Amino acid sequence: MEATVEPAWTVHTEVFEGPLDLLLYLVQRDGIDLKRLQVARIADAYLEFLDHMRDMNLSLAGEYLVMAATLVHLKSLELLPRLPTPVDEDAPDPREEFARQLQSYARYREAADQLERRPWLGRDQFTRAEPESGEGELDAGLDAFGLLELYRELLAASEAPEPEVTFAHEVRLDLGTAAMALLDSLRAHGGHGELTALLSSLPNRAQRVVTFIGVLEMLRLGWIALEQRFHLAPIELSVVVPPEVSDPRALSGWVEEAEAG
Amino acid sequence: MSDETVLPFPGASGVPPKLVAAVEALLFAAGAPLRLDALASLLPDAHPDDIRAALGVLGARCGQEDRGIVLTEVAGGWQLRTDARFASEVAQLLRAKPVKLSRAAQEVLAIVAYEQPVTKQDVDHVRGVDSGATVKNLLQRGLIRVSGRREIPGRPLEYRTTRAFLQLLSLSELSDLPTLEEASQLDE
Amino acid sequence: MSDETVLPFPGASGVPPKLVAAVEALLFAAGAPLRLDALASLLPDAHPDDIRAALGVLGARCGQEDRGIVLTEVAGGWQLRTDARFASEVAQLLRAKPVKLSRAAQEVLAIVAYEQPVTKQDVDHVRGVDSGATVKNLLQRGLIRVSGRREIPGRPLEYRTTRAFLQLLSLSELSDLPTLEEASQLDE
Repeated sequence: MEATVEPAWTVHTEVFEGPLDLLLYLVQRDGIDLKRLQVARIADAYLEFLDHMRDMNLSLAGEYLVMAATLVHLKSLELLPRLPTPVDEDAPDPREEFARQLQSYARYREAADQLERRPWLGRDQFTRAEPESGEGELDAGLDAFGLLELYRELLAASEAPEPEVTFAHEVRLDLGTAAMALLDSLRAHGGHGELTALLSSLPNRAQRVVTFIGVLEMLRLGWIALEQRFHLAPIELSVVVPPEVSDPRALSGWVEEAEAG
Repeated sequence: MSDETVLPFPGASGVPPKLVAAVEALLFAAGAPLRLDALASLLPDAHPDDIRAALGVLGARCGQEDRGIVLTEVAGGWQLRTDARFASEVAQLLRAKPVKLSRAAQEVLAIVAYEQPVTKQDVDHVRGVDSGATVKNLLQRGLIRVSGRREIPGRPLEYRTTRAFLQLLSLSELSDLPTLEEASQLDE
Repeated sequence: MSDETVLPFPGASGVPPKLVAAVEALLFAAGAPLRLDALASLLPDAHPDDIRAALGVLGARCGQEDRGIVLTEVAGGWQLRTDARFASEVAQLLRAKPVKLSRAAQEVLAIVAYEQPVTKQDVDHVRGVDSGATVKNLLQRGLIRVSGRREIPGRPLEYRTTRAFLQLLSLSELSDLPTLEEASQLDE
């Protein structure tokens, strides 16, 4: 552990992965022995480093300041006169816990270094360009999180509301059904209903458009009547033909015409 | 095999062993045939004649009894292939290799998983393309099932995911799926 | 590499040359790692011990200076890969950007690898910083996966490393990870 000749302030916080990383750098730079719990030395080095950062008007992430507060607290424990007997034998020394956390982080960092030194697929070694797909058991190719990410991508991509391309398709398939469903619904409510309420009860825009076209068509055929009592008043719908007269085929005929036109 | 230069004593050819190795590595990784000029541009320090000689050494060595790979000169260049002696074993291997779900199947599965019960129209709407064939494929594979009909005009079929779906993704129940909130928490 | 049997005179091993060739052909065709039992079922006439011996012969031969392919024991199986000596040439051929992981990603991966299953909170605690973005990145790259939920309040997601992780780091199985105790730079 040799002290670096570089002044500390040439190191920016961005190069550190967080306060623990910075602490390990300082521990190594100053040759501090964690086992001897030299918390005061660590705290001083850390606070001095933060001061340099502040002098250079570099902004510090919140966790660096939280760590500074923790270290000041630990240092204060060290400076207090020892009580003759510990208040609680079982209470862990917070300085020991701090040292343990730092050591644990150091171990994982070293482990990360060891992983880095292995031969990596796609960096050091390569496999043969994938031969043709097999015919065996199913492989999802993603896990639950991958599925969620995919779903989020799809949602983001489909922000634009209804795909207009499927519109003509829906008209052709559903006009008769949509109109008859509307008639049934009106009859179930005494033959009357309010247009906007009926349309807004439908699940999507395509269905609403199809049903609205159905309304216009049934109006033309004389199956229903529309009434608006005054400007901007609700539009009332009422059924004017008995059930046996309203034949959905009359509506599909209109669709064929529309297709031809 | 395709190069007739027989080199009974590999190493006696005067070709640097590392060049033979480099040519083997490149042909192995490429999969598709590589032309001599492609090899030459990837190995700028080697003289094309040496690369040709290295191909000769490699070909002679691959042709030996204890090797399962042969070097072939095809229209597009040079390619490593499995020795025809092992054609039936290789065919059997490919039959046992897993089938990967297509991107389309993954997408439909994602939508059904998170929006179930869904109709085909719902799926088409999110994906912006017709998903009929993919829905059918997933039904055949048992990853989704018909769970009922939606009570709207046309009474379209509704779909849900199956137990096989949970098994495929190593989930014990649907509530184990990560939620949208959890995904956005990780975004921060 | 993983088999220490040194066979200075190929052919002197007592393994039928054709079996070594068959194993090479199958590993070449598979691309992905093949398990010993998969090889055994594809080569029903060969005794598993002979197949293991054939893998030893193949591995020893692949490691030679004039060979560009290495035999790696990875993710529970055996895989042929290009020799790391030719990494830059092969990457150039494949137009592949070499795989890179940020320092943060390496740390999170190490923590997940040694402590699995872990929650994001576990990782945050060890590193002393929020690791959400890094966890998400590793999930997207398929190096870690959601393995379930921890049955504590909030039922946080638990993560494990994947087969892709083993393949990336050329590990046969998780127990091949170097022991964590060896890895302390602060303990004397």
